Amino acid sequence: MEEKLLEIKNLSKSFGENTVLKDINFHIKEGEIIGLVGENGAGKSTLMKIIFGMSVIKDTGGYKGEIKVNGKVVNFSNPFEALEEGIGMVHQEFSLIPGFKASENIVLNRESTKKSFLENFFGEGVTRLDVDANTNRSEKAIDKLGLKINSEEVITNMPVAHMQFIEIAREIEREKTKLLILDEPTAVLTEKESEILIETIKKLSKKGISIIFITHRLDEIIEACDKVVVLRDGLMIKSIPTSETNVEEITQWMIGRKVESNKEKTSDKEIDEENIILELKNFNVDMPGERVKNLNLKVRKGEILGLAGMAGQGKIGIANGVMGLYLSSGEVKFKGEDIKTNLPAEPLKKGMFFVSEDRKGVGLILDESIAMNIAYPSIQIKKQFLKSFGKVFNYRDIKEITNNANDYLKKLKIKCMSSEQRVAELSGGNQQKVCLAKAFTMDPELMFVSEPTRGIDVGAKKLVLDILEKYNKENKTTIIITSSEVEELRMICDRIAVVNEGKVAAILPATADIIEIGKHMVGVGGDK
Amino acid sequence: MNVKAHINKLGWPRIIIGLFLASMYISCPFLGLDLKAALNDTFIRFGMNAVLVLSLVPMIQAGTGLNFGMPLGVEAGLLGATISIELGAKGFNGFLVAILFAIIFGIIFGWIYGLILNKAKGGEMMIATYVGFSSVALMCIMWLILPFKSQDMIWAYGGSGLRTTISVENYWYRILEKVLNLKNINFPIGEVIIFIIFAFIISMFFKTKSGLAMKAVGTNEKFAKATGINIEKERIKSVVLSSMLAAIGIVIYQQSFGFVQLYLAPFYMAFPAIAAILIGGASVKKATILNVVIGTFLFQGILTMTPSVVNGIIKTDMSETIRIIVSNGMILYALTRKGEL
Amino acid sequence: MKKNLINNIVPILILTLIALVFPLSGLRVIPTIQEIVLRLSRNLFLVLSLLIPIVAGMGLNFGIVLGAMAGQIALIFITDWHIIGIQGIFLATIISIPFSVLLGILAGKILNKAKGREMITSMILGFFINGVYQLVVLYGMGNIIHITDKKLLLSRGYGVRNAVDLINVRRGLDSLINLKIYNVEIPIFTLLIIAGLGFFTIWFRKTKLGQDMRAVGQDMEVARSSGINVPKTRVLAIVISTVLAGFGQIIYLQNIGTMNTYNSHEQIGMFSIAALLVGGASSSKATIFNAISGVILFHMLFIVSPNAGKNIMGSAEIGEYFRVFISYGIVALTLVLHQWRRKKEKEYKRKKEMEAIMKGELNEKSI
Amino acid sequence: MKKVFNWIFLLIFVLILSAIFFFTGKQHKVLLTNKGKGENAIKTNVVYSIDNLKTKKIRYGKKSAYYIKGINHVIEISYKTEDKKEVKIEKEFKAKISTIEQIDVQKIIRNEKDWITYKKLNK
Repeated sequence: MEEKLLEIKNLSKSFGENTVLKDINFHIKEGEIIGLVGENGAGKSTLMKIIFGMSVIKDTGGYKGEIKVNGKVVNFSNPFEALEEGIGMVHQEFSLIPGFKASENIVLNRESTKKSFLENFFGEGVTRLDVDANTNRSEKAIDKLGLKINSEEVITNMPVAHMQFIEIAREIEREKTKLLILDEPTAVLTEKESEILIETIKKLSKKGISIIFITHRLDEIIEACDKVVVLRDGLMIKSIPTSETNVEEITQWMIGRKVESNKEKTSDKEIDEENIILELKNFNVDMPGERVKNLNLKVRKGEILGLAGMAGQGKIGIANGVMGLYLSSGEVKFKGEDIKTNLPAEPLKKGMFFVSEDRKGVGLILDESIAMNIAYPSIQIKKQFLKSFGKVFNYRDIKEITNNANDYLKKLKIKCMSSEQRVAELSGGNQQKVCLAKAFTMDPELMFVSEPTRGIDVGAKKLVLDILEKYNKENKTTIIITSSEVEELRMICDRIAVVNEGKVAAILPATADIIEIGKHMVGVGGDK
Repeated sequence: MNVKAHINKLGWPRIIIGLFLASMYISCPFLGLDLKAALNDTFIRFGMNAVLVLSLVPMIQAGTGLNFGMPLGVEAGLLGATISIELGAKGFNGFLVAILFAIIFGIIFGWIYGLILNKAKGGEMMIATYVGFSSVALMCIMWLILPFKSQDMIWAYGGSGLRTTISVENYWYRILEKVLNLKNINFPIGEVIIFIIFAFIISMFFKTKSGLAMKAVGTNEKFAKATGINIEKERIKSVVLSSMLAAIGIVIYQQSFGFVQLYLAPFYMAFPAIAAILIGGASVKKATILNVVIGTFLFQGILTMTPSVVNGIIKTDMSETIRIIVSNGMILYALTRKGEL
Repeated sequence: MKKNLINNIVPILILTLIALVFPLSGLRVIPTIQEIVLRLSRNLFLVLSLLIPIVAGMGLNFGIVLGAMAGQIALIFITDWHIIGIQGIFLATIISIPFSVLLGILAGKILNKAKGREMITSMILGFFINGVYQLVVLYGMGNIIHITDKKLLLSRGYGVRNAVDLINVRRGLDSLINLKIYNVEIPIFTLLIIAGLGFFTIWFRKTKLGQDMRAVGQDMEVARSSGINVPKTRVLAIVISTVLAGFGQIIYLQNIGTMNTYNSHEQIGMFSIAALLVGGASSSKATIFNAISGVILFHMLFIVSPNAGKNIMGSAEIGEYFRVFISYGIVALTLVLHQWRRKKEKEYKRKKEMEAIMKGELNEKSI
Repeated sequence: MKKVFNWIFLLIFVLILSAIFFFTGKQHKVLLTNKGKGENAIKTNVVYSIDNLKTKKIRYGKKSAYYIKGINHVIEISYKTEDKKEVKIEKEFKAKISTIEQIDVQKIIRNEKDWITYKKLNK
């Protein structure tokens, strides 16, 4: 009965050798709400980028397959063409002009203007804005959402939720908009605000606007959507009406892959459950996109603790906060001793170390040699590798630095020409090993390792994990690993803490069922 | 590496300027100019300016940007020189006294300047320029009211304050040569030696714990933070070091030049020095001793050679105009290069 | 209240300084007012030409010296052609436009390559173009560019003299309509032109292009994603500013009556910017009121300082240097304050956001 | 397309405007001579002004220079005849681009033709 508004046929996309999407097939009818779910890296964002015509896609060789809008095959080379065809998108980051009024934002670059004589010379630019008309149009758009928001309010004075609505209003203010893509619109909202948003979405769909709704909160999917599309590893696992499924099933589809290849951790370590090395109490970290809110966590001495969670839920923020790289507040106790927050030197001196998820940005000085990179923190914090000259100048001891580096080149099998090579020239996996060597040189009691296997090839992944496991065993160093790949965590961790919405949702043994872990990750773990 | 990569590494401006300078040296004999004297001139100016150019290195390395506020350090050097003359210290001792006071004031000024720049992270260069300018104006007042008494420095008849130019003839003019007993040789050996000493100290400094920390702040601030380095402190340190070197640099300049120039003279001091280091291949974020040497030589070479060569060809002195175009063009080029910030 | 005080700290400081020093300067009121009116008519146009790039988020446009040079080249031509009086001024204005537009486009393109450090780049660009200007005027004019009036040239036969006498266009605008109130001469026509520019600025902000500039100024990324041509908008802002600066320089020089060929433009950028900042503007926000009050305060300082210096310290020189110190110091101070305030505001905003989120959490729990 | 047309129109307008400014604002030098030839000469001092500007006096046998602006001008001269009667004469004349206008006052007084000649400026 209804028209197929958007139809996707055999869609595939690869970046170089790396296939991110394979044979995706689904369609959206007029006024339908589709939920799109999948783990990080499942291909959600790539899919959206293709539909919205982001130029990255064209720049990386386009896609295979077919996209039809209203039965017509399209191939957008930029988002403006997508907008022309009636596809609007609300991105995860706010894209509003902060100092503008809501109404000015809603009609941005589509303002109604008054005719002007000068137009004949300078074009549209010199026409005066028709403020009343613009306000009118904005108010109409806000009305369409069924909300009461003052369109004269300046964005900076608005609550976050209203900003989200203004963005949606901006998209539907376009006459043409028929399909709206919402990327994690509820991520910044409280539960109550999310409910209002879902109500709004439903209202819009009744008015004939189709919606693709991306969220990691599965209960919202069930609540709002007509149909859910599940992606995993670039494949479309399922496309099913929500009325025919439930949260548990969806979770299984999302995460359920290697359930069979379950190598369980054989723990022969003696870990004293009472011996707490690190304790976080009411810990907050203001890391953009990875906020930690009132988190409590106890880490046992000698264990490998895994931090799992969906992207943006705050698991990355924990280590960054403890190490003072982002503004944090709350209590941090290390070996029973209070650690001052926001002073990066403090935790380092006390014996903690952090292998950052941002290898190239935080972890390394790309222009420096391997040897210097490894030695840097030890020189600065532990005053190692220094020769003194008349007791005044401590200058670096090249010989020792090189020796130390060569040691690790061998131990960690870092592939390079020599320890004098610039790290920028190394592969991702070897760069990661340099980061680890740097950490090991510091000989810390507790190590944070964030996303150690991100962006490195399969063989190297295994190596890196083995190195960490071995180091933990041999040196009794407590390791806290943050990773988006639960499977990895299950391989080497003793316990896994699932972080959701900035808090620890659950702490499970590594032997726990992967579905169980997954459910905590999507916020439905508790209500069994 | 093929030719293209080599060229890219060197950078077009450097090649063009290098070739331009070489062509000028080559054309010397045809225009009836004395090549030896011309080269000598270049070397003398190199000796005068090298330490001033070197003074830019610490701040660039620490990521505090091009030191457009160099006049501040220069004022410290002027204070050192005037105090030394006031004390009547002559000869090499006088020079040392001047350097000593220059260092002291360099540290004080630099520290305040560093505090200001830390408040202005991200907009350093603009603010540095104006801190430099206003320090010159402030010191102009100081030259008028400071109680200097030396007959060699105050106006002979009436007039308040110090003279605009003070001769160091009776104090430490070309003392670096005199000390080496090289009075009759025109080559600035003393200046070159002292430059080598300072260059060595600086390059050694960047191998110490403190220097390494400073460099880390400059190359990757996030890395530095994660390594527990106190970024603000390192930045202040770099500014102090730069100001101190600028103060020393101007004293060396004066002993070679023969005069202490007060009042508005230091106003535009920063620009030629910055242009020189950029011509030498430095960028807004990275500078080496080699950049200093090459840059100072090329820049001063052009400054000394163009007037005589251009004059030889079209009988016009265009040196000032060429200086303005070359130095500011070079800074402009550096500021607009992609991926610099 | 407190925020207002901090935002206007610079004008308040200067005003206090002037209020304290004025009685000691021994200046009489009426001549001082005359002087201020004169300087207002002389400088305000130039200061107003700075406003549009600020709207577009490009900071203080030191590149107005480019416009000033265009204006001066136009003046050299009309002086050479002996076009005098009001016609001379208008013709110079027209001639300056193509030069200003070309230089403005060049400046805009260069500044697009130096996003985030527009101010220092525009300043260096000013120095650089000054070199080119010297090349053209000091070596090209009378050589390659034909100059009829040999009196304009240096004795060597080419290159324009250091001072060009503008006696024939002097006060051409000012004296067109002139009013005298209480012995204070008011150049009504010039002030009308300046008012015209004021209205133009207000009108411009309300146009589509003005709105685009505001958007670009606040968030380039968002502006781009909404389809605004960001580089073009930025170039336009600079072009408009440069053209206006060209006019401003002509107004300035017709009032003074002589042109220092190689210096008149150099200080213009600096002084105009200092005046605007003294009026309480910052590199991201400036109003017409800032411009007017800035010119008045800054030039009060000009007038008062040397006299005050003489009377207080016994040396006019000290007062003069003090004024120079203040004008440079003010720029440094406002830039530091601005940078620092922006940092604080950002921190404050994040803190508030965080608090709001925490509060939201608590509310949820209590529901 | 319409915009291009408009711009051409505007450009022409500005050019015309510039031309008007150029011609009406152009400064000219006028050389006046008060020298008679032979017995026809009326030996008298002449007071004159052009366009009602400042009045100037030329003694007999002297020259005088005057700067004027624009194209159309009126010269007014007055002198005293031998019987001490004051005579005023008004004449109109045009200025030409890149010339010096030479006015022979004597010829005006004697009401002869060709009292004005144009001398090309040598470049």
